[in-house]
Amino acid sequence: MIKEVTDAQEAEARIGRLRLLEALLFASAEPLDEETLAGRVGPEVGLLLEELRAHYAPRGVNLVRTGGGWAFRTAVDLAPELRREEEVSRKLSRAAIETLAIIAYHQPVTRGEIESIRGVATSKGTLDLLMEHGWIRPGKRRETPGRPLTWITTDHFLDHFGLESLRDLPSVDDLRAAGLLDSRPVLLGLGTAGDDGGLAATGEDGDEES
Amino acid sequence: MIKEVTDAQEAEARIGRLRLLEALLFASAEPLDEETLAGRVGPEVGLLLEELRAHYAPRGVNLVRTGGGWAFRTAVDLAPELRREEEVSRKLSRAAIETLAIIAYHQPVTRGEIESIRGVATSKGTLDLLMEHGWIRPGKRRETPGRPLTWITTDHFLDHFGLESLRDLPSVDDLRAAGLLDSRPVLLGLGTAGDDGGLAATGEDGDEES
Amino acid sequence: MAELLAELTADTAADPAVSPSEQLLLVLDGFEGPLDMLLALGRDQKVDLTRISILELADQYLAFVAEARKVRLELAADYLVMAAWLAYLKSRLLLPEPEGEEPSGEDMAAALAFQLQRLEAMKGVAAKLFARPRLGVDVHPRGAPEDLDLRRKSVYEVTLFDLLRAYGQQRARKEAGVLHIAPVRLYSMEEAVQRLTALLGHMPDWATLASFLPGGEGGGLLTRSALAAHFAATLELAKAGRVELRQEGAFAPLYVRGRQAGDTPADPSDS
Repeated sequence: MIKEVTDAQEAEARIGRLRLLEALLFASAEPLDEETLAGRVGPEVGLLLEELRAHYAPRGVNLVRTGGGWAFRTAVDLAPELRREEEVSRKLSRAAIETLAIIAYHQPVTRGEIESIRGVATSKGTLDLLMEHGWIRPGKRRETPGRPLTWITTDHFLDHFGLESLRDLPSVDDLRAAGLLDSRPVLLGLGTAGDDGGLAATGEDGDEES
Repeated sequence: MIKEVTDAQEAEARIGRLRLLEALLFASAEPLDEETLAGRVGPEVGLLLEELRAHYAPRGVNLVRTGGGWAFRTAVDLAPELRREEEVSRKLSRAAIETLAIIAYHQPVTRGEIESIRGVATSKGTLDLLMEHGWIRPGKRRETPGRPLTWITTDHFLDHFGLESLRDLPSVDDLRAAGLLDSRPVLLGLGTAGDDGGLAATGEDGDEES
Repeated sequence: MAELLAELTADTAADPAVSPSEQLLLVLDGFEGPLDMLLALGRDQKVDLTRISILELADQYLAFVAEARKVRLELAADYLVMAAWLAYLKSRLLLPEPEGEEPSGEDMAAALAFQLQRLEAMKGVAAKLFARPRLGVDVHPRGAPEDLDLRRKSVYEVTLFDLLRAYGQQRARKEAGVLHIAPVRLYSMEEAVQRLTALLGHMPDWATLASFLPGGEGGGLLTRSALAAHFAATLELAKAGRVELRQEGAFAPLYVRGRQAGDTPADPSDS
């Protein structure tokens, strides 16, 4: 993995790039994508990142990959000693937790589909709360009648839950194999009082002036 | 400097303390003093800090002592390459965010229309600011008396907010459904409860008004 | 059902001061809608959800709804729709399958089982997701980031959430500026039409008008206005050809049934 270095000068330049990469990643609280990093340390950024990752793997701070970006994070196994109580106490409602899971596993998913999966209408304060946490955002409109808005998860969602990509969602392959990631509405049209079709059709684009 | 370690178990415990120390210093927003750190990693904190400092000395990130505390900082010699941008990030004023939102939703829209929607005069500086940042640009003139200039959003606007097209902006009803537009009538009775399913909404997620 | 009730009200059951309706309300509070309740009932069967007895489940659910109605508990329409659907499903499962293009009882049972499994799966992964080490709770970013501003394309920090919230608040202010006259607490016919339409869509069989009425403690004027509004609504819907009505005689219970598209008009002797 580590490129053969023959020349002492080149070795020094390489160490310089490694140090710069380390400093860039350390300075930022948010993940940085490879493109941005390549702009600063050159095209061999992939190799340098792997080298850094390996160096930090056994340490108290690790280099992790999340949603296409890289960031330093404290090691997972130190969690019990670093847990911040005040964060833990901010508990989310069951509705919010389930809704987030449905968006994560079924995305892009419309509100109507979320409601049909949960069997109840989505209360106000659920989607906006998840969005305020930076976990979800509106995706493209679905090209079906009424053009309902879809919801998707963000890169910050991956970062927050320590996931490299959506493929790493717990049990995602099992659920897909079992056919449970099908968001089609089933015979029972439950909880879809405000189904997307009707809603999106009214007041489209919200450009009406009252 | 490094304490002689004879026993394998003790060596492991020592590495554990070193890792915790590393993580604590990394995650702290403020430099941490030795007393605080000793409370977490034990009385030999001085030795551990020296060990960490030596480890990081040649790297892109250094452990430095600052004002009685310890903190990680990017290496001083890298400063030219890590130079901050001239302007630090600032919060956009509420008036500017609202104006931008109104242009996004109502475009093409004239300044007069923006003012009538917001109910207050728009300072010239607001539109200038939004234009300077490449979020809005003048559109066609409205073919009405006075031929007022209209304003529209730019591609950079879509880019900044991660939208593929203006069609993907949530509609007013989407906003309402997501809880971002909450305009409950002051006095709620059965007659007006129709907007989100009326009685059908009773007891959904416990967010209903009584 | 009894098991579930006992389990969920263990704390209050011993307290004679708690009325049965309060107990039921407590049970209801524990659920996120009828599907969630069915799932809890299903788990009580202590078998794999794929081998669950849908008939047994329907019986347990209907027993719960009957109990709730006995103590005149106001059940959300969702719960009544589910009860109606399960009663229908039960009849389809017990009676010989009629000829026709409607989905068979087996299909309906399978669809319900699928929904329960899917919801169970989502609850499972939600728990797994939140059991993961979380940023800012278990795992931490650099506490003192040095603002390098590498990626920021704009010096202003505004997110889509900020933008949408600003617009929402602006609209809300505007809407709140409109004077709202407090409506009298009466059931309107429009509302009854809406409610009946929602309920009937899922109710292919005859049911008494009384069973559609919102129960509850509103009492007096509100209850009477609900009856009047629903009666007027059935007439309106019948006129529009969307429901069929049946009454055995004067003052006998009035039966309502949703009219499916393509149905032949009801036998005149029924009306």
